[in-house]
Amino acid sequence: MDYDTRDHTNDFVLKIGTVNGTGSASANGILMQAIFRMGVPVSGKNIFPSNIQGLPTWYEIRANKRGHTSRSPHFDVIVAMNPKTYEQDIAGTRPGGSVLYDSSWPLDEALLRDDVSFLGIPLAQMCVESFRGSRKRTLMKNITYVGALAALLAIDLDVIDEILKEKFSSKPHLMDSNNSAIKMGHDYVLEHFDYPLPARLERMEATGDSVLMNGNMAAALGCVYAGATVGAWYPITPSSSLMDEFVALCKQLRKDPETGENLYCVIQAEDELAAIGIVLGASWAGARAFTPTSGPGLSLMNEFIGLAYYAEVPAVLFDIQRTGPSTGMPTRTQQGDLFQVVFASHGDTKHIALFPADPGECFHFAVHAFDLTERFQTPVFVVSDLDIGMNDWMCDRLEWDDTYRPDRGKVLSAEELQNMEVFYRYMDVDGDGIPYRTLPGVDPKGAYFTRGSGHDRFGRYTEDGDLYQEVMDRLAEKVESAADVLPEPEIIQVPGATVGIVTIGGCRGAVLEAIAVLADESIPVDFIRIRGFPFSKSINEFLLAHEINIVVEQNRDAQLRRLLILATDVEKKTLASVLDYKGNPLSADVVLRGVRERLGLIPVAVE
Amino acid sequence: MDYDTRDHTNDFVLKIGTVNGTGSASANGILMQAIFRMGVPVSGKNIFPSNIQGLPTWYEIRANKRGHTSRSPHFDVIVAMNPKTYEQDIAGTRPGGSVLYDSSWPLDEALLRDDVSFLGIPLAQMCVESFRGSRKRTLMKNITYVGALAALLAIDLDVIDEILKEKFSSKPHLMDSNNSAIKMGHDYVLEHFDYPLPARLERMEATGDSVLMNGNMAAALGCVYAGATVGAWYPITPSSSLMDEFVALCKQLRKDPETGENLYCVIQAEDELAAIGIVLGASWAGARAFTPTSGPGLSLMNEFIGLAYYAEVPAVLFDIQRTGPSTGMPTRTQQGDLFQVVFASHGDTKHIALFPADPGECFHFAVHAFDLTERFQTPVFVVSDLDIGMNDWMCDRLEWDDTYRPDRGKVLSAEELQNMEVFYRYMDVDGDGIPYRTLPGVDPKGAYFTRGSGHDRFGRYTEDGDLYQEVMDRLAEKVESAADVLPEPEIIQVPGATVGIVTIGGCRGAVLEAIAVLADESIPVDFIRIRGFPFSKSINEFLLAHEINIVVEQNRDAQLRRLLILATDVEKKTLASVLDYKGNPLSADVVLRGVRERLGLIPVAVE
Amino acid sequence: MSQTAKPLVRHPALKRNQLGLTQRDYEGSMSTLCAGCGHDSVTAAIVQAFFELEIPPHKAAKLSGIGCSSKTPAYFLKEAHGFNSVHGRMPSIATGANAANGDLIYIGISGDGDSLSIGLGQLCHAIRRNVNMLYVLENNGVYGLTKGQFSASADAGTRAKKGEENRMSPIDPASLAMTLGASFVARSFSGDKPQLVPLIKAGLSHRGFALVDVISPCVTFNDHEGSTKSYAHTRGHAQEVVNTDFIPFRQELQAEQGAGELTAVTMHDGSVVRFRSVSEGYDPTDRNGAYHHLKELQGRGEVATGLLYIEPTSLDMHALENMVDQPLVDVPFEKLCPGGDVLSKLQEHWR
Amino acid sequence: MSQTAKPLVRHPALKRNQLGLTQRDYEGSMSTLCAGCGHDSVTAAIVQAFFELEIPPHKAAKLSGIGCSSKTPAYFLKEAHGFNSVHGRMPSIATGANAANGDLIYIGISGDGDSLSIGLGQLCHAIRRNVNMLYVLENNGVYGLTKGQFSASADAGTRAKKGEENRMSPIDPASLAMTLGASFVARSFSGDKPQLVPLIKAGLSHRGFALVDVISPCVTFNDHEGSTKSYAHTRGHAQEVVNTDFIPFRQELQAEQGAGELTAVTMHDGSVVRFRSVSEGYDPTDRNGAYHHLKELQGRGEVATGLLYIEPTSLDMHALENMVDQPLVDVPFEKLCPGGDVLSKLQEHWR
Ligand SMILES: Cc1ncc(C[n+]2csc(CCOP(=O)(O)OP(=O)(O)O)c2C)c(N)n1
Ligand SMILES: Cc1ncc(C[n+]2csc(CCOP(=O)(O)OP(=O)(O)O)c2C)c(N)n1
Ligand code: SF4
Ligand code: SF4
Ligand SMILES: [Mg+2]
Ligand SMILES: [Mg+2]
Repeated sequence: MDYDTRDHTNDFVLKIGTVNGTGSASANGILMQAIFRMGVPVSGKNIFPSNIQGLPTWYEIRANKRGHTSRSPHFDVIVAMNPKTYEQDIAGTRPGGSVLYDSSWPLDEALLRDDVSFLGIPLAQMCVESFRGSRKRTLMKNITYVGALAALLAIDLDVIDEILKEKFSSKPHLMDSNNSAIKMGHDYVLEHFDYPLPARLERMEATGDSVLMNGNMAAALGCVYAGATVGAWYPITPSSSLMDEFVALCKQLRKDPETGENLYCVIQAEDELAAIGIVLGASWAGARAFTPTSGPGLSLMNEFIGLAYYAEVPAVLFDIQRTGPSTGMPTRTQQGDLFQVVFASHGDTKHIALFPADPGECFHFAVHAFDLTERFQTPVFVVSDLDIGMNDWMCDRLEWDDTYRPDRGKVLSAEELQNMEVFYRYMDVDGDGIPYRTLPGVDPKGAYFTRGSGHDRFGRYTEDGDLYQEVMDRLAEKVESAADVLPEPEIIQVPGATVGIVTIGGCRGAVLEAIAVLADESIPVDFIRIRGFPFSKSINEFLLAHEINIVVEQNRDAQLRRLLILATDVEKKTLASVLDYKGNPLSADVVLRGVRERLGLIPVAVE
Repeated sequence: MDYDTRDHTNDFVLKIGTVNGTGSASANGILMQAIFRMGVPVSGKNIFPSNIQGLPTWYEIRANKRGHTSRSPHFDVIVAMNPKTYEQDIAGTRPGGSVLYDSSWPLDEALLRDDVSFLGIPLAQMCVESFRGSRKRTLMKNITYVGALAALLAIDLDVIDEILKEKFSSKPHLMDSNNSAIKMGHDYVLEHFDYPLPARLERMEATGDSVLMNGNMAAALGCVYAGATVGAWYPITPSSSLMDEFVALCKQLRKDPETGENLYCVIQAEDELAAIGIVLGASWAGARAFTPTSGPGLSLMNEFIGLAYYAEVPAVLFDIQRTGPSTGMPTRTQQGDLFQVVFASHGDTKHIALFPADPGECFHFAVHAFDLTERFQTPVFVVSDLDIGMNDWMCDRLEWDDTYRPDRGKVLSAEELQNMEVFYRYMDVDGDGIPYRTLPGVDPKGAYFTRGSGHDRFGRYTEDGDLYQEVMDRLAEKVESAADVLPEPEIIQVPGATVGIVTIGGCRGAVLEAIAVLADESIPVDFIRIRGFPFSKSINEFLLAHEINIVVEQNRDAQLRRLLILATDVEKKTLASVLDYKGNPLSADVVLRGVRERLGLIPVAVE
Repeated sequence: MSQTAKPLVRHPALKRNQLGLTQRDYEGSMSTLCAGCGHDSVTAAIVQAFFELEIPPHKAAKLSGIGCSSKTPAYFLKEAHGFNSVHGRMPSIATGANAANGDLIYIGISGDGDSLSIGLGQLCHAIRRNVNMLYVLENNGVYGLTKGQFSASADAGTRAKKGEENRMSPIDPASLAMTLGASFVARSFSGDKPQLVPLIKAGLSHRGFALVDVISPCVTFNDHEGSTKSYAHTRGHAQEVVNTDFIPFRQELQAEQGAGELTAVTMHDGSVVRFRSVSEGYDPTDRNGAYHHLKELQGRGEVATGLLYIEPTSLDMHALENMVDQPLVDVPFEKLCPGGDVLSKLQEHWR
Repeated sequence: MSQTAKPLVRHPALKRNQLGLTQRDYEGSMSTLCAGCGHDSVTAAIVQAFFELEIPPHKAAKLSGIGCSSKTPAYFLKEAHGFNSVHGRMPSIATGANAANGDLIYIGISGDGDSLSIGLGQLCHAIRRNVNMLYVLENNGVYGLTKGQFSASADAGTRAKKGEENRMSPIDPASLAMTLGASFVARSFSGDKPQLVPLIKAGLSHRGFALVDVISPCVTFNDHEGSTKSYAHTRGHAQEVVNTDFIPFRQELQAEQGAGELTAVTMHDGSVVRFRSVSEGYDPTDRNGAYHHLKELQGRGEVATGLLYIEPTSLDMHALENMVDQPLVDVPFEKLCPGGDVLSKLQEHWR
């Protein structure tokens, strides 16, 4: 796909290449925010190494008036701050694009391209002259390129000024240096280059009802609003920030007004086995508890997940997927845990999973997950990934219904217990496969013995095959029944479409952008995005209604496709795959190429 | 199915109900062995509790002249030694059968049935009179019922005598008491009852080329013969005896003749995470290493299994399945780990698995597993279960080809390394997806850095999506290619069959027996037993060649059927299921009922 | 409350506590352990301790891992919730339950395999967090339920029933706990109920993690000649270093009987632990001194028993985490959910 | 051997050892750690130790878990096999490799998160088995690679960069190891190469499990004011208790220089460890005494460094398991497979 014939106003990609540990994050944040406040749809993708200092790192900002904010590799403007990656960064610039680099040192002739304009600014030199201290100089270099870009991209200086004011309201002493750095970069552009660039901004009104969020922050907020009180975790990228955010929010919102004591308990466990154990213990005792983790942690939780399934203990798990298998690429994204999530642990198991597409859904699904886990008394997974969890997304403002009250499911009160003849933990009293549970300390009548070993409907230990099977069959029925109350798939249909594109999670944006392009070429395709497992009937109907369904997902083994094959009536051969598992957020290009190949519009590329 | 019209000579089931911890095992063993030595096909199923002393336990012996030795619940003769289970044991006796009980205490009238003959022998009383010490008396009670059964079932006393001689050659002082106990029981029958019973024995010549084995013993022997030197484990029923047997064999066969030092190292790890870690470390260093475990242990090994897959480290795992999920029923059997085994660990993974049907295959597949894991440099699972692993099976005598030499796969020697320009660990030199590996300490040129984090074909750390994908695609190809060298399925076809019965592992016997019954009713069905994953072409062909395939397996979620749906071209709707997951070894009855239901020969039973 | 109804149907002869409950009301279902198993004696001691402490059974929570020992929570306090979790991971379950509801009295039962092999990491970290619970380690030197393999507490030189020798040195939970900064460490013997009961009572009243390591012989797999965890060997080598007496809050101190200087430590709840050093100069409030003494006895092949160390004023997890006194499970949703207005305010910063 | 070729291309100025190797030959790839990270200094000390011990690089095996510290095996001994395994599980990998090939020199690198949280159980059991390896614990009190969370070795009262305080007491690997019966325990500081190098050399020569706990500051997340694992704080509070000097086998003892009584311990391989007690009356061969001393210093907020404890004659895993001297990987298949005749004989008993 080639954007280059198009007008690039409010439609461009800016890529900033720096060295990690040099504090460019805040500078890049200012740029994102400025574009956003100018009312232009925008997103930021952080492509960072699994390292703390000294390696290449990139931040990609996409501004798009149509609201397409999935990742795009068509870089209009490159800010090349890292000589180690000059070569690849310059090579990656689209024809007609611009490269802004630090001309304090000469640029190697060999790297020059005549289809790209090179804008050299002696950033280091300027900062050495204007600021003191090496750390300060490094930081200001970043702010200086922000100033330069403000001129080149026609960013409103007032907006930047406003952002800086908010940022440094607490530390005014930093205000001046930042201001002068901005001005320095801005003035330099005014003096030396034609500006603004073709890739430029123009005020719009498209972000008024939106906010900038990342998924981990939103999920943490969901946990707070759901009334979760116990969180247990073991640090692991890319899930760590979820708990960091939860703690930060709790410090702000969950202190006892009188005593200043905590109305929550977050435990940094010794490992993931302990983290999930703590969650099970807390849920069993009656709290809403959760743990965020990623692939390796999920693998370690397998045994406990099986216990929770069989003993019917609630638990909310956030799997912020990263590139696997094994340690894999911890700072790259993927959707490789789908199978592990829904079939975790040995023996016959099946687990409920929710698949958010963006931070907004991370918030709402987090809340929903706590209701589901208590209602169905089984672990519930919120399956996110690094792209959703850690990147900066533009989403609709979050709304909260103050009438919401937690669905605690079938928990018996002391009174209810007193009025009962006798209580049996695993009896299917209501015929819906969901038994009643009791909490410790409430009433002697509610006492029962929770165990992962064979038990009958009365909760008694058993080695009797029939009694064992009775419980197992009910469990299967119970989990399957959740399909009816899980979020329905997002479906967008157009007249005359015989092809369906099926996707999941963060692939949404890229797929919709691709579909828009196809629509422009008047190739109609329908869209469905799975949001929960077990699958609802509507998914089955959608698939059966299309001659061919192309499943777009980010893993090698077509795990979503596999699940669809197993859990719907669709015939295998009508399910095609478009797979991308290189670790970066999905881009519309990949989807388009894949879909065109599957539809025989172009020959299949041999990689 | 009803056997009762048939002649019961060499065709009956004997069930002995005792209290665990009372030492009946050796008595029952004598009976098994005696029947075997009389040339009659026989099997023994131990139905024991997850407890050490005081709970009910049963031993079921089936003698069958046709060689059908899968479990049968049609009990012709019951030895009721445990009052706690009198009721269910008597109720379980087939009409026309006999119940032998201890008449030292009167039998509750209410338990009497007129379609069953009750043979009371005052065993306790007789033993109190004849022996000293309570332990001795308890043990001799067991031997006394052996004597009684010898008369009732027409077991040759010489055979028993021979067995006792072998048994107590080392401790002659026990010989006398055992002899007199046998005689005591035998004489009592001669005096008081008509004998032998309709369920009786008659010498045959059907066991000459066979031996009595359990699968764990056979697998351990396979490890010894494959040249495995390092074993690591954490005790768990029903896998523990595999390592016990390995150690016992090594003490006998693996001592340095001069020094008496060990030519092996078995480490009882602190848990299963450590056990698999030890195996990976040992394999990486160049030893053949293995670990036996069961469901819960398998769940704990998930993370390390993913490392082995991605870093391409050999490892042999024996999963002796028990009833799951979670702790489940540790002393009951099941085939519930199929999914967990082949898709273990987060991210995109796929694992090679072998599925033995009996102890004989446990031996041969164990040897094969070590060749496969070194050849393909990926974990290989031998998937057995409690029934195969711990019960007493009659199998063909094991043969060993002395020309066998281990297939170490592509391991480079110092010489080969010296003659190489340069060595790269993950390069697909031969185009078969299998790279070359080197062992530590062999040569500096072979040095490389093994890691579970992203790496390229050179073995270098990478976060580059293309380089990452190259390795991942090769891994997929590599594991898939194993399908061609895995054991082919066992296929038995008959003219005119349009129905195929697909099964796996220990279900074999029951399925073949059911097929024999159907054949008698001239209902032709074909048989295929899967022996390895990934699936070979022949499996695909078999399935496609039948209008309907009925998959018989021992788990709730039809896990084998699921795998067939995912990994073959067969259409889902042509795959029916017969599932049994109550925890006992499969019996032909269950298969027959299921198959008849699927074929519409009888209405589907609603349980 | 259902208890109040009970006395009516009770046999009048049975002694009752203040709650009107008899010792029977603190029992559980029939034990399925081997006749003579040490664990059953520990169960009996626990029943007596709860009865005497007059704890409403349903206010306790029983937790365990997997093993013969871990089965025992089914055999006491039938009116309390129990959680028989997975092997070696009970400490994390206890930690979570404790975080959710700090008002319950937590008793965890584990074995030496469960605690010192697969569960070692979790045990150490529960100690470090000073989770408020009584942790009873029923220590028999073997894996009973899996038929007698050596555990990590098996002493060097001890022999298995089948004869082979353990050559690795044991992990001693008591000295390990003291090294890790445990706030309450005791050791006893299942065969010594008079010593065990007060220790269990003190452990239940201690606010923080109370470890009671109980030598509890496995009659089936580790009670033979040559075993150092047999009844005989333990009787011969157990060395009481401190004699402990526990006086629950509300019960007036009886006149001090017996000789020897007597020290008293007051617990959070006002109960008092009184102890008399049997072993010359042993001070259970001096961590390093106690540790040293312990190791010396060990060097002589003797097993120190009694209250080995106590730090009555330690801060438990709830204090360390600065949590509200009210159990989190009782905090109303309204206090937990900030509501819609706050949400919109928060989002102002996200633009 | 490829080394023999090397000297030709080497710069003549570079000092060579007996193998004709220069220090460079013991280096690895470029470090990607933060400038000033303590771990890089430890790497340098390891390089020097191997160079001075004249160990052929490929006869060593480098193992690690996950973390910044665990990355470092890539930065030394490029000619040795390395295994960067999973988080906290390196000890089991080392144990297995060791069982398979006891002839290699095993060096494991781990961090405080890797060793004391997720890996605590494996570390303790590797110590108990006395696996023959050098275990270097690069201890910075935080999880570096995941951006600075407290680890279990963070001292009570220490503050994170963002200011919040750790209130739990730390797990001290040295006293833990001594309690568990470790046969070699040392502690040092990444900033003290003269002390660190001989300790690493002694640890490499020790037959059995040698733990060297190295305070190795994290400049990015834990080198600030208020941290007790910073360069400044460590310099101020490190207390050398024994000064160690290592003389490899084959090198003649130099004349003893300096004052103070000097003790010498001879290792399995004939090498000699000489040490001078700096701290009054400290005897690193007396486990309980050493432990006591260690704890006393700790009580005073001081960190004992040097060779804390050594038991040169302990039995390692190979001895405990009664294994042949020949590495199992070198035993020919013919000696391992009993053959067909034996198989038929065996089966005679199965009828
Ligand atoms: C993950 C896992 N591994 C292994 C087992 C098997 N297992 C059950 S109990 C047990 C050991 C119990 O020993 P201990 O804790 O000392 O209890 P005891 O029976 O001696 O009282 C083992 C290994 C298991 N249940 N789960
Ligand atoms: C199973 C698992 N959980 C979590 C992680 C994430 N992780 C990587 S390194 C690390 C901690 C490292 O701390 P430490 O061992 O002290 O090493 P340092 O970086 O401080 O040198 C964690 C939690 C992981 N890689 N694997
Ligand atoms: S096996 Fe041992 S520990 Fe288990 S119940 Fe029997 S005596 Fe007790
Ligand atoms: S983060 Fe800390 S530990 Fe990691 S490399 Fe940087 S300084 Fe070292
Ligand atoms: Mg035990
Ligand atoms: Mg660290």
